Amino acid sequence: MGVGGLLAAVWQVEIVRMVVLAAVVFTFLAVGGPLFLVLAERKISAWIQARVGPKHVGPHGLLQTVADTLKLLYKENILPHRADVVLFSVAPILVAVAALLDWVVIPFAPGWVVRDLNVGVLYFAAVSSLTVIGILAGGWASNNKYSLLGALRSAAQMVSYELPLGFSLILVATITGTLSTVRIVEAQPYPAYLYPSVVVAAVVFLIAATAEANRIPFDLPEAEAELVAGYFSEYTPMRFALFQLGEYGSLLASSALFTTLFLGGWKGPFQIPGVGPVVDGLVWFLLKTYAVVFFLMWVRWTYPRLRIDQLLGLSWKVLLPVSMVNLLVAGLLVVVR
Amino acid sequence: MIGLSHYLVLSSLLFGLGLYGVLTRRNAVAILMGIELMLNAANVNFVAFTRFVDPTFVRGHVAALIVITLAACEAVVGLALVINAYRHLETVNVDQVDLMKG
Amino acid sequence: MNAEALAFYALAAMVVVGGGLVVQSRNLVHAAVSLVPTLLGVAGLYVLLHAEFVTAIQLLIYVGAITVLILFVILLTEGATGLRVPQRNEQVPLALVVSGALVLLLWAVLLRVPWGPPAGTLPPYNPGAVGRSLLMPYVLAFEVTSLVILACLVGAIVIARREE
Amino acid sequence: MNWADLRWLVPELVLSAAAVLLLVADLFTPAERKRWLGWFAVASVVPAAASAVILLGDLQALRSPGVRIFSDTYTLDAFAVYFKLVALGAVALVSLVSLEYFPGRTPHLGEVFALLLFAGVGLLLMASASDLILLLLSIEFVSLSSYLLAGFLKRDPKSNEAGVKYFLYGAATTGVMAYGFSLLYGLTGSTSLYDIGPRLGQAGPAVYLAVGMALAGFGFKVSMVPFHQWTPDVYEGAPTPITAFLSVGPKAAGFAALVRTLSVGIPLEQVNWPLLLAALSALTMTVGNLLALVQRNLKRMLAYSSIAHAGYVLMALAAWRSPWALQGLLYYLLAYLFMNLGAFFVAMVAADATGSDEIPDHAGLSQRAPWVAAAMAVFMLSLTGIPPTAGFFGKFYLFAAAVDAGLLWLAALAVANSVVSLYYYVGVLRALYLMPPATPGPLPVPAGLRAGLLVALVGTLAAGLYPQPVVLFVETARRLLTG
Repeated sequence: MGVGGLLAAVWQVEIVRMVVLAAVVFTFLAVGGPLFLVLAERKISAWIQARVGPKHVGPHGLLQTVADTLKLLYKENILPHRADVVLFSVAPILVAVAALLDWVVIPFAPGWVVRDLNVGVLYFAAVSSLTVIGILAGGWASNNKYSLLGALRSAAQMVSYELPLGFSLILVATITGTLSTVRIVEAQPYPAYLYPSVVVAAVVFLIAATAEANRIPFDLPEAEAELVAGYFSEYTPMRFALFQLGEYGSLLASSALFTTLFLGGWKGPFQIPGVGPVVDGLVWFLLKTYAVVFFLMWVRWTYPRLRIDQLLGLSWKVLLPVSMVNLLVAGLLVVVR
Repeated sequence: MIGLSHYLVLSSLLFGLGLYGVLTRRNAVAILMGIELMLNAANVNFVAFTRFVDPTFVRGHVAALIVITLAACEAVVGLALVINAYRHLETVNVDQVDLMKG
Repeated sequence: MNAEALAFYALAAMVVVGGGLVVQSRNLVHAAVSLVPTLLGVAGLYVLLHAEFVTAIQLLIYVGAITVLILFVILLTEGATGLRVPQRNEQVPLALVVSGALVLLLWAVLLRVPWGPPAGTLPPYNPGAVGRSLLMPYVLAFEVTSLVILACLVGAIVIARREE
Repeated sequence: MNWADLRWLVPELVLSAAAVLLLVADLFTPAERKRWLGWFAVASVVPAAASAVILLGDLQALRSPGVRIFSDTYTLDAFAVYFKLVALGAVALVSLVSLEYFPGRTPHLGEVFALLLFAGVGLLLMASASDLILLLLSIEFVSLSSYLLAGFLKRDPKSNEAGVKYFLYGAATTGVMAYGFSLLYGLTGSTSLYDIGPRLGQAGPAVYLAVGMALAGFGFKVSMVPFHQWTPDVYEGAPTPITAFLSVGPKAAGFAALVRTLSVGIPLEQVNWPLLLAALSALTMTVGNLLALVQRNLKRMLAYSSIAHAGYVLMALAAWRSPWALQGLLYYLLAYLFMNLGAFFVAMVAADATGSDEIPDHAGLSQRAPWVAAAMAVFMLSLTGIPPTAGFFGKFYLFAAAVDAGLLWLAALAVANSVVSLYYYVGVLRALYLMPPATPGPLPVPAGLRAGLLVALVGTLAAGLYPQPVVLFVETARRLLTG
């Protein structure tokens, strides 16, 4: 068996295929996405704060992020004193890979999904928790107490918000009777009598997903004034970029999942004339996803940050009970009908 | 062809590693990690047996799910006890915890 | 070598190397992080065994919750400071003999057993099948699990919370 | 699933509902009224026990040896009802004395009683579980609640240590047991004990391995050597009512589960488990007794004595081929419930006065609280096995069974061990009666403790002086289990 044979065998392994395909999708969407998202974020924030934002590099500042990325790549890589080399290097990769793996189950258009897993929704919830480990490891490995504190906060926050998020996912699964993302899209629109429950679940999901992505008003882990830059304060260019990539990647993935679960995924209000179903689906899907992204950015630049106890209290004392009752109601409705 | 015996060899090895960890570690949390390996070994067995011995029902899957849940409960209870003990005894090394002897 | 064998050996290597690091690392944070490849490898084995739902739960609970909790407690207690303390007790040789002998015994015995042949064709192991199994024959176990979780939750909160 | 099947679960349902209600009520109860939660816990045992007895009547009306419900995962027969009553008795008595013990030591009274009731639910399930999955689950239910209870006194370093050690030993043995269960499942393709029994074919050594690993879990619960190391530290460190509970509740239920697993799931022809258990029994009683000899701490001494008693009870399994064996086991566990709980209750009275569990510090209790000392005398004599106490009849049954099964050497060893045990049990009485008290004056005994002591004393004497009803019940239970 030569190298070719071995490669062929490796390709036969389903997990390998999944990861490679997800990486391809991720590169197109998420790596392209963050480059665009960072610029978008700066432009939107500028717009909200009545500024202009980046405008000198390229037409209307379109190439600003590219320039920033190049600058990052050129910068020196610094390893903090007595840092844990292995974990310090592995942590950002873990975070980025977790964001990448999310894309396995997102359907872009009819038939366009890396892998239609039977347990797709659960898979999404599971993979996003890998990020927590990356953050904890990175925060500890930096050998800096601000980093460690930031990491612990971040982990506490992500773990607390995973529960309401999970309940929203279960609600959708209860209504549609499946965990596959593709079949969930196919099952939409949901029956009208379930709308109140779905709306509540959607709101909970949106809040929880924002918190999971560590964004304002939930960006405590990197509360600049209190904790320097949080768990990644010691990280220098390349690895820092990986963390950023993971953060924007998971923001985008959460938006995409929100679109899939609650906004009908690739289904549009009308068929775009002159294109096939795939292009049509893709256009609607991206349109909705970026609309959600825009909404989240808008929130980020509008609201102040919560305090840590308020933040955890919101999850445990408000979102969790609300989503439990909501699930109970929806479950009863589904059974009664 | 990967058969049942492959999985059994692997799970025994994993179990042995876990047992070794339980017997040699001093830190309570590290002992818990060894225990997790042992439980995972049992789960690999359960799921592999479902595939190769009892494929019509998913009893092994159910058993694995219950074991995973119990592992989570154990982690929660054990770590709560460890955290509380650490506050008062200021160590989590089991062999340094010996107020009682006899 | 076919794809299944390749995947199995890769995953087995992940599990064994990861497990070795879990029990052997001097540094407890390293040990805890090594749980991740080990548990992911086991999850991969479940994929090979067509147990999709168990895979998802393995990822969700084991990797996502238990490992995080363990890492958390290490960081809150001695993980960051306890590096100078030896992490192994004086039982190493004995433990090596005991666990080594047990593994060899398991191999010697288990590999000779004529394991029962599959009783029928492979049914689809979708989440639905597992769910039906949980709620029909094993409904009592399922319901008791919820009580166990409740008891643990309440007790753990009382024990772990800092008294005013 | 059949809704009507739920009626066989009424004792469990009552107790679970009470536990959950208690947790909710705890939220609305002001701190000074929290003792009511304890009374509620004690009271909730009554309907649970009553329903268990009624179910027994239903079984007899059906003329059925037992019902199996939920696809054979749960079995209700007279054997199960017997152990349920023992478990409920332990829960009630321990809740009663906890009423006097925990207030002032912890602000979280509601949780103590809720956890006790949850542990009780686990015990009830253990007595009935006939499926590996439910068995594992119910054993863990009891274990997890017990870990929490053992470590419940957060500010007491000894209690912390007891909780952590109990947990580590328990979780490790669970790992071994789970692996053993997985092998049993693999060998038979089923998790139900009723399927496993007939299907354990020509597997040979693998069955021994699987049974051996599964035994680790049971051995831990009943503190059988070599899974006993946790016992002294946990018994000494845990809050005394909880120690009393651990020494009777989980132990009895552990034996119930062990008996059901072995007698239903592992045919004697496949595995000669009586021989294995004979060896373990001999080891357990001897190790327990010899180590008990050198103890000065009363709780620690009782811990080693409880290991020794586990050894005596294991004799019943070693002598399984004798018809007396199961009767002996059932009778002994009931007797043990009363006499051991009683001994721990006396330890509580004395420790309340002196703040110490050391035996010499109990000196002169006979002058300060004559009735308590007299009760202790009865418990100690009963633990030794001297007539006319319950302990005597229990041991008599067990020894007879061993002789009947041809295990003369084991019976002789047990007699020798009993003689040795006389030394340390009487040592306690010597301190109580012959040594002068450090501080004179009568010792107040709180009401709840007095009630608990009285029940234990009456139980120990009644079962010894008038054993017929118990014997009758025991005989029925035996017939139902072995057919």
